[in-house]
Amino acid sequence: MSLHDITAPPLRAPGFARLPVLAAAAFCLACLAAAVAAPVLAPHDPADLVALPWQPPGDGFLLGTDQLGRDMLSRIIWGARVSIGLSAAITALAFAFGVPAGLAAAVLGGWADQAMSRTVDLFMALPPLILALLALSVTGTSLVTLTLVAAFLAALRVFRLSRALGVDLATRDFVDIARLRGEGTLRIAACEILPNAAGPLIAEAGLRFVFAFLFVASLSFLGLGVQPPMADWGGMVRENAGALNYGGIAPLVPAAAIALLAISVNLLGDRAAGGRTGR
Amino acid sequence: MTDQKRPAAVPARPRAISRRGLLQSAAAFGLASGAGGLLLPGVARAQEVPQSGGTLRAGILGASSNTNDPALRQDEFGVMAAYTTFNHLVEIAPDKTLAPELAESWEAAPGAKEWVFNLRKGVEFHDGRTMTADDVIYSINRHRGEASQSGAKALMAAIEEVEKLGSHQIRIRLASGNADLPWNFSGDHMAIVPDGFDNWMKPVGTGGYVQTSFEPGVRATWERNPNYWKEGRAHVGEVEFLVLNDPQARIAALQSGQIDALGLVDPVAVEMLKGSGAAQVVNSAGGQFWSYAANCKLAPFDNVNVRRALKHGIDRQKILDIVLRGNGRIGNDQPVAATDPLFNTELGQTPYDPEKARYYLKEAGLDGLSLQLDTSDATYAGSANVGQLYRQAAQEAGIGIEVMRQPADGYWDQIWLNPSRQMTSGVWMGRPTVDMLMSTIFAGDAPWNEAFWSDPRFDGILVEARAELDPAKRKEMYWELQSIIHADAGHVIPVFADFIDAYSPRVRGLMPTPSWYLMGARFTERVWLAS
Amino acid sequence: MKPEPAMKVPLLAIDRLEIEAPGKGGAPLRLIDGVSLQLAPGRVLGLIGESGAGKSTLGLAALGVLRGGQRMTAGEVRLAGQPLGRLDPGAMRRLRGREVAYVAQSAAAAFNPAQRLIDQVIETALACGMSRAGARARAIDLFARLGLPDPARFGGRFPHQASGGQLQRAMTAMAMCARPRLIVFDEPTTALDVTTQIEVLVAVRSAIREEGMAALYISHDLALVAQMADEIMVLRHGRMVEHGPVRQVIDAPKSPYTQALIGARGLVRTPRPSAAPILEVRGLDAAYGEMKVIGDLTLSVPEGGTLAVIGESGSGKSTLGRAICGLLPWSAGSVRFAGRDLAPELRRRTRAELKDIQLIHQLPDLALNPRRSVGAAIGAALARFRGLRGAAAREETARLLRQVDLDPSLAARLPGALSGGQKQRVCIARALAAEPRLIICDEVTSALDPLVAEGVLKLLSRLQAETGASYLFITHDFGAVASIADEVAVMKQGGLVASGALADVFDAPPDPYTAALLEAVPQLSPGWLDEIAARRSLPDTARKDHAV
Amino acid sequence: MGRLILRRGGTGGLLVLASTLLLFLAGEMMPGDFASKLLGASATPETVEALRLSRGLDASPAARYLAWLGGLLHGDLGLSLTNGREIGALIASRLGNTLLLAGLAAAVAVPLALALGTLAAVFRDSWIDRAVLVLTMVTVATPEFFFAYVAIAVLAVELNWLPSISIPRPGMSVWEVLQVLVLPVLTLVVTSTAHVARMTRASIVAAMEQDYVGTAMLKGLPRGRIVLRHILPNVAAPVSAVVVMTLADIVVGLIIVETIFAYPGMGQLMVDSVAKRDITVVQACGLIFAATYIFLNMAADMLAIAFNPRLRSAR
Repeated sequence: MSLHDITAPPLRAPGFARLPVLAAAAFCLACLAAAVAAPVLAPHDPADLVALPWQPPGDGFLLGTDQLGRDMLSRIIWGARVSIGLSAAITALAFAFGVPAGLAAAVLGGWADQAMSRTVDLFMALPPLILALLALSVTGTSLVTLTLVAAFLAALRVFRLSRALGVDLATRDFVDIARLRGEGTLRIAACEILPNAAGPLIAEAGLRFVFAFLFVASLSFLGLGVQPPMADWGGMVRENAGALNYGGIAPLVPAAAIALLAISVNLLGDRAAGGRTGR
Repeated sequence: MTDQKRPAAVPARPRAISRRGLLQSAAAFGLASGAGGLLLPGVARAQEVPQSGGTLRAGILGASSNTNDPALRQDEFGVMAAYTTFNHLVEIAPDKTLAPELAESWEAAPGAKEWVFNLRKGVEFHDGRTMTADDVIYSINRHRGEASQSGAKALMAAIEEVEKLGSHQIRIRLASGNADLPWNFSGDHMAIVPDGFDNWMKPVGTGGYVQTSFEPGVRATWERNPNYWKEGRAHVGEVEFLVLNDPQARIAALQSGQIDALGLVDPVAVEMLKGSGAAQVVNSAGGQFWSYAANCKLAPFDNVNVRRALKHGIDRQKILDIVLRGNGRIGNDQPVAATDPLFNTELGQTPYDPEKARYYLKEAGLDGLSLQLDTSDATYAGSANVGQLYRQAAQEAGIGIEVMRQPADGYWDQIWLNPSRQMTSGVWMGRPTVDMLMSTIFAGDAPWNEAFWSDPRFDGILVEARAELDPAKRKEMYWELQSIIHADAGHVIPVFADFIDAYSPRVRGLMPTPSWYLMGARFTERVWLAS
Repeated sequence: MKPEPAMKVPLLAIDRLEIEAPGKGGAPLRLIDGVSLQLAPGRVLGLIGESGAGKSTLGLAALGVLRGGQRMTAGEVRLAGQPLGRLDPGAMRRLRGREVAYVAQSAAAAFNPAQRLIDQVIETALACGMSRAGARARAIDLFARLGLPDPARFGGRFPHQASGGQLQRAMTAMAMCARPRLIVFDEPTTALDVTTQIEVLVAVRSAIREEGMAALYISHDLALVAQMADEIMVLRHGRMVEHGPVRQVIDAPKSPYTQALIGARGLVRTPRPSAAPILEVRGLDAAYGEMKVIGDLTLSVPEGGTLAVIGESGSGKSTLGRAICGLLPWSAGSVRFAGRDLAPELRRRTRAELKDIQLIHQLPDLALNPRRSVGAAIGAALARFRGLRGAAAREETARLLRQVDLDPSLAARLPGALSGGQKQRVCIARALAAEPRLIICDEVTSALDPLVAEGVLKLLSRLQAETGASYLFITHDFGAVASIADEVAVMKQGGLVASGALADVFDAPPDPYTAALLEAVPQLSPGWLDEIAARRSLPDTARKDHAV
Repeated sequence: MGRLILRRGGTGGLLVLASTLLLFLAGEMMPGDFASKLLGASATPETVEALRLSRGLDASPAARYLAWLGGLLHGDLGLSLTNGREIGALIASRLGNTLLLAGLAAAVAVPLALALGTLAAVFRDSWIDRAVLVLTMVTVATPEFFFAYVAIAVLAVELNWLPSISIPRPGMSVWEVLQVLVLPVLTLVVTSTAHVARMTRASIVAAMEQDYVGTAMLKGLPRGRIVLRHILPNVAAPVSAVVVMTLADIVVGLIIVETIFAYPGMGQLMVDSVAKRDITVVQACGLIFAATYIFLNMAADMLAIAFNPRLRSAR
């Protein structure tokens, strides 16, 4: 119950808050377009040395050059492909496994739920970065293992959320009705529960996407992330960090790209979750 | 080169210059005529008298697994600590000659199979005991035998017997002649410790500094050994090593004046450090080189013309300019550094010549060539990026190179020296002697024959040269060996990378030293601090 | 009844008030549309209306408060002569608590769960400058007068340690503590059982009378308002429909809407001759985990007729419905349906058994999947039970919708686009889709406004006549029972206390509990509450309250 | 409540036990081994074997696991594979350092975050709220290593105000130690504040939607009193849980900060040991991290119980 004085000015028209959301959507779309159409959009081959290292922006290189003299803009565009693709893959995998498992645990209940939930508890009881460090040390770092490990960690959280949503929804009367029709667990989970859990799950997907993004960047820092010469934004920050000590701006470009995308996805996720203030 | 900046990368990733790199390099001493003409305040000038005292702080690569035991040491930390705490039988003098240290003199019997070393008298260990032949024999034998866990075990394998001839004289018998044997005792593994010593948390040596604290992976401190036997050495009052692994943090620490010395400086930082005036940068041209080894047992690389095409298809200058920022020299596909006295000065430089490369391909009966090049950060950081430069250049010559980036973990075990790979990258720190260099990499039975190349004539000359004590003959033979490698072997050696060190402005007595970083790892006993 | 005082200085004066909220399409939605009223000190005005009539909004406006997003667009609210719309926030704040106080529908949610009751009750009094000791004494006195147990120590409890009825009284005490001149009661007893409700009503009424306070009493239940108020205002869609003294509004309602409201209570069913039972429950035990809810229950539903199961919250009546359906397997006893024993577990029942027994829930909002269209909801049942798909299913859906008096075009809509009554009709249609022999109706009218509920009841009666289905009608509402049941069974704490034909049980309650229940059902006649209060030596009302 | 806490504690114990198994298995499965890492190029099969034998790696995995567990029960973490030192001694000072850094960061970050979150919630939709929103979004979206580098470049190198290396030396005064820690603490504060601030705001906003806050307003209480007496006590449980979880994240998140600032803490030790395949140290560090994490999670749950009058008074 949110109350206000009868004299208090009415809340701002909702249209006003739309600008940042529109900007966020535009940026996300731009990144997506960059990722999809990288070969068309990038002015140079991201691996080609086209000028001296760490040239300032301008002179045909809109965002300057990187530590090897490659075109920063082209690398950012191609990097979008790697970064976004990777995060999207991680998020998608996490949901592909986390949601069915979580909903199944919720609907099945009993020992199946116990077994799954306690296993997840165990893995969630361990710090994610440590888990990733150990897991990647065991499996070796490659794009595939990186994706799988990060997806596994994200799936734990997705499982918990899906299970919580599922448990809540499973007690709804319409689920009872479906059970009274004699419908099976799978059908109930898919037709009755999933559509109603979609809202929070979509918001969570945005969040997971951002976390995957930053997580991969952190792993890149520890030398376990995306490996050069592939251009991912986190790795580009890392590669170009040396310019900071010269007052160069090279690392700021990918860092800003990361921050902007994270913020944009966040904003959109919030909006998807409903309510401009509900964060 | 990106990652040149992280000579050590972060701990999780195998060191940029790991295993084949750092580990050997300690024992590595290219004889070189250092880079001349430095006009830095810190570079030794005759008129200046060294001052005593002060605390010398160095940023060193290390890990919590570090130990003071030279036999098991890892990382830069172990090497630097070894030369700070201990002495060795011989040392590489700043003038690049082999100088006596704890051995006053040595002599080889003809054939170089038997050697007698006369030890210095009156040298005291930090605990007050006087050094004798027993200590030296113990120190050598630690690296020999079944149970030895030492990194120098292979190096000492040729020794058949170490005999005590007197309280300060020993004799060493080898399985086969080796004119360069004394060089083997200059490596950091071969530190001289008291007979029976094994308390490595409190190391005892005869070196210029006595260790006062040691936190593995964090820091270590020394104070000057008041009874140091060497004249005019070990000037500073205290030495502190801070373990710094993050590339950015290392440079920042030097820039902000928190450390005085830093080895393994990223070429990218050189210009900035020089320009800022916050540091003196010392380049030491030495034997460190990068290699691409084409598999000579595998078609089409078994055809020498294909190998020649590969050698002409690489733009060495571009790699030097862009990746090393000029901090090095271009290579000529043979492993002896231009700074080495045995360097073959008459060998013509292979240029970047796509046309010629095409020509050689045609000679080999090929229209084009495509191959996979394995790179890995296990060699040197950013090796994949250097590979990209090779790819770009080779494209012009109709050679398609697919640059494979292999995970650092397992690169040395599974990719490198794997007879099914077409071309692998490697890095070499050079060796104290040309013989060691060639016998480890180029001899037909060399343990690390990365190009799977063998040439009976080459092998014969190599064995002959090893036992040859006459300098003129040696030189002739080694020149011949270099020319054979240059023309025929499977190696593309694009560049020799300088050892780059940086020091704070107050450090004096600096001198380019070709054998390794930080004045051949002996900076603690050679530099002094201006007040 | 007290004499009507002269209305010289109205305590509360609302003049042509208009309040808007942002609507869906951007056009504002008018919640209060030109309502005016005046309330003299000491008088009680009852506000009546169904959900969405604007009565709560009006009640809050009397405190100078609007809900999120709402705006006052015209008119004026004066409290004790002060124009609320033009005061600064501080002045407005000082009016609240001392001049006007508020009692909410759900006291359980309105109390801060982290604070002891006494601290919350005396908070306003302290802010008004009363001493702590004085405020405590006043609170304890109010607790006593409102019939709370152990008044001296009651305030030491946390909200979760008191029952719903107790909290409602504590909240009244909280409102009264600083002696405001006006209290707004917003459906204060709606969430309570009838027997609790009557106790709270009695206590509250005597307290405000003793204190001489004026009150706005908001309710959807005309009978209740008739007991509490001096005059009644009927609101519909934000507009005033009728306003007048209680007697006049009840005895001679002028507007058709009011007439309908009063008429809604008069629906009475002609009982059918008793038939053979289609469902027989014998010695049933059921439990949620450790908690036993039903013990040794025996009852039967006549074929083609209706058995109403009556009980207060916690009596186990809904659990009975779930057990019969198979949602909650029973632990002992048997259930015979159409001469065959039913398996306790759902998955051991045949499809025919599932088809024959259908369930309709209390809250259609929860019973319809918000993401499935009406057509899909009904279609799922058609496909499952009658194998109808495609065009046949669409035709049958349309027929069913028409049967429950809905436009067939609604089939394409999502439940969110329907009103509460429409949704309940969809649920009924969905149950009918199976062509069941028994429908379990679990409080199907409780969440609906009286007129809507009446419509649903009529529909159910008609459908029974058309389809011959039997009903197990679970409810706490006696009015509903009278209009649909042939037989009744009264449940208390998981067991049966009375059962029999409707007339037998209602006219001559066989046991005291049933009698008390019947007595507590609010009656329209304005003197009803007084009679009961007189009959019981009130305010001894604490006897059945216990901590939850 | 006692029973609840006991139960939660029991679960925590089981989780720690399960994590020992997990850590042990991870260690067993890690490719490469310390001996060849340690001996590097000069490794020969004999030297590797000699080294492995000397560290007792010839026993069966099960036997080693049980021995490890047995040692743990006596507080014995075993010996480092690479340098044979007591892990207990190796870790002791590191753990102290890590806790010091995490404690300092929390001491700054938590009050700051609570204040920001509360301000944003109380002045919802005002410029304060928006500023906090933007600030937290930016800090959440910035990789912490990047922030650390910027801080070093500006504060240490350019302005030379603070040391970029955070190695505390023996004999430093408290003031000097604090000075050395400013940059890592700052980095941690920036990266950890956002989460708590946003959770605080969300909790308060959710609490403000509760009926009892409306009641308090209708009782004519001043805004400050409503926030202090009616909102904050009710968000204590969720917020304290977030705070404790953030503590856990700070302790674990130190890995990156420690690496950059060369701070001798647990994270650096663990990363180091993974690289060197010093499995026993990895396991010990992992266990301590896991135990800390589990314990703090448990503490969060218990705080939630303690702050909830309903659970507090139950049994």
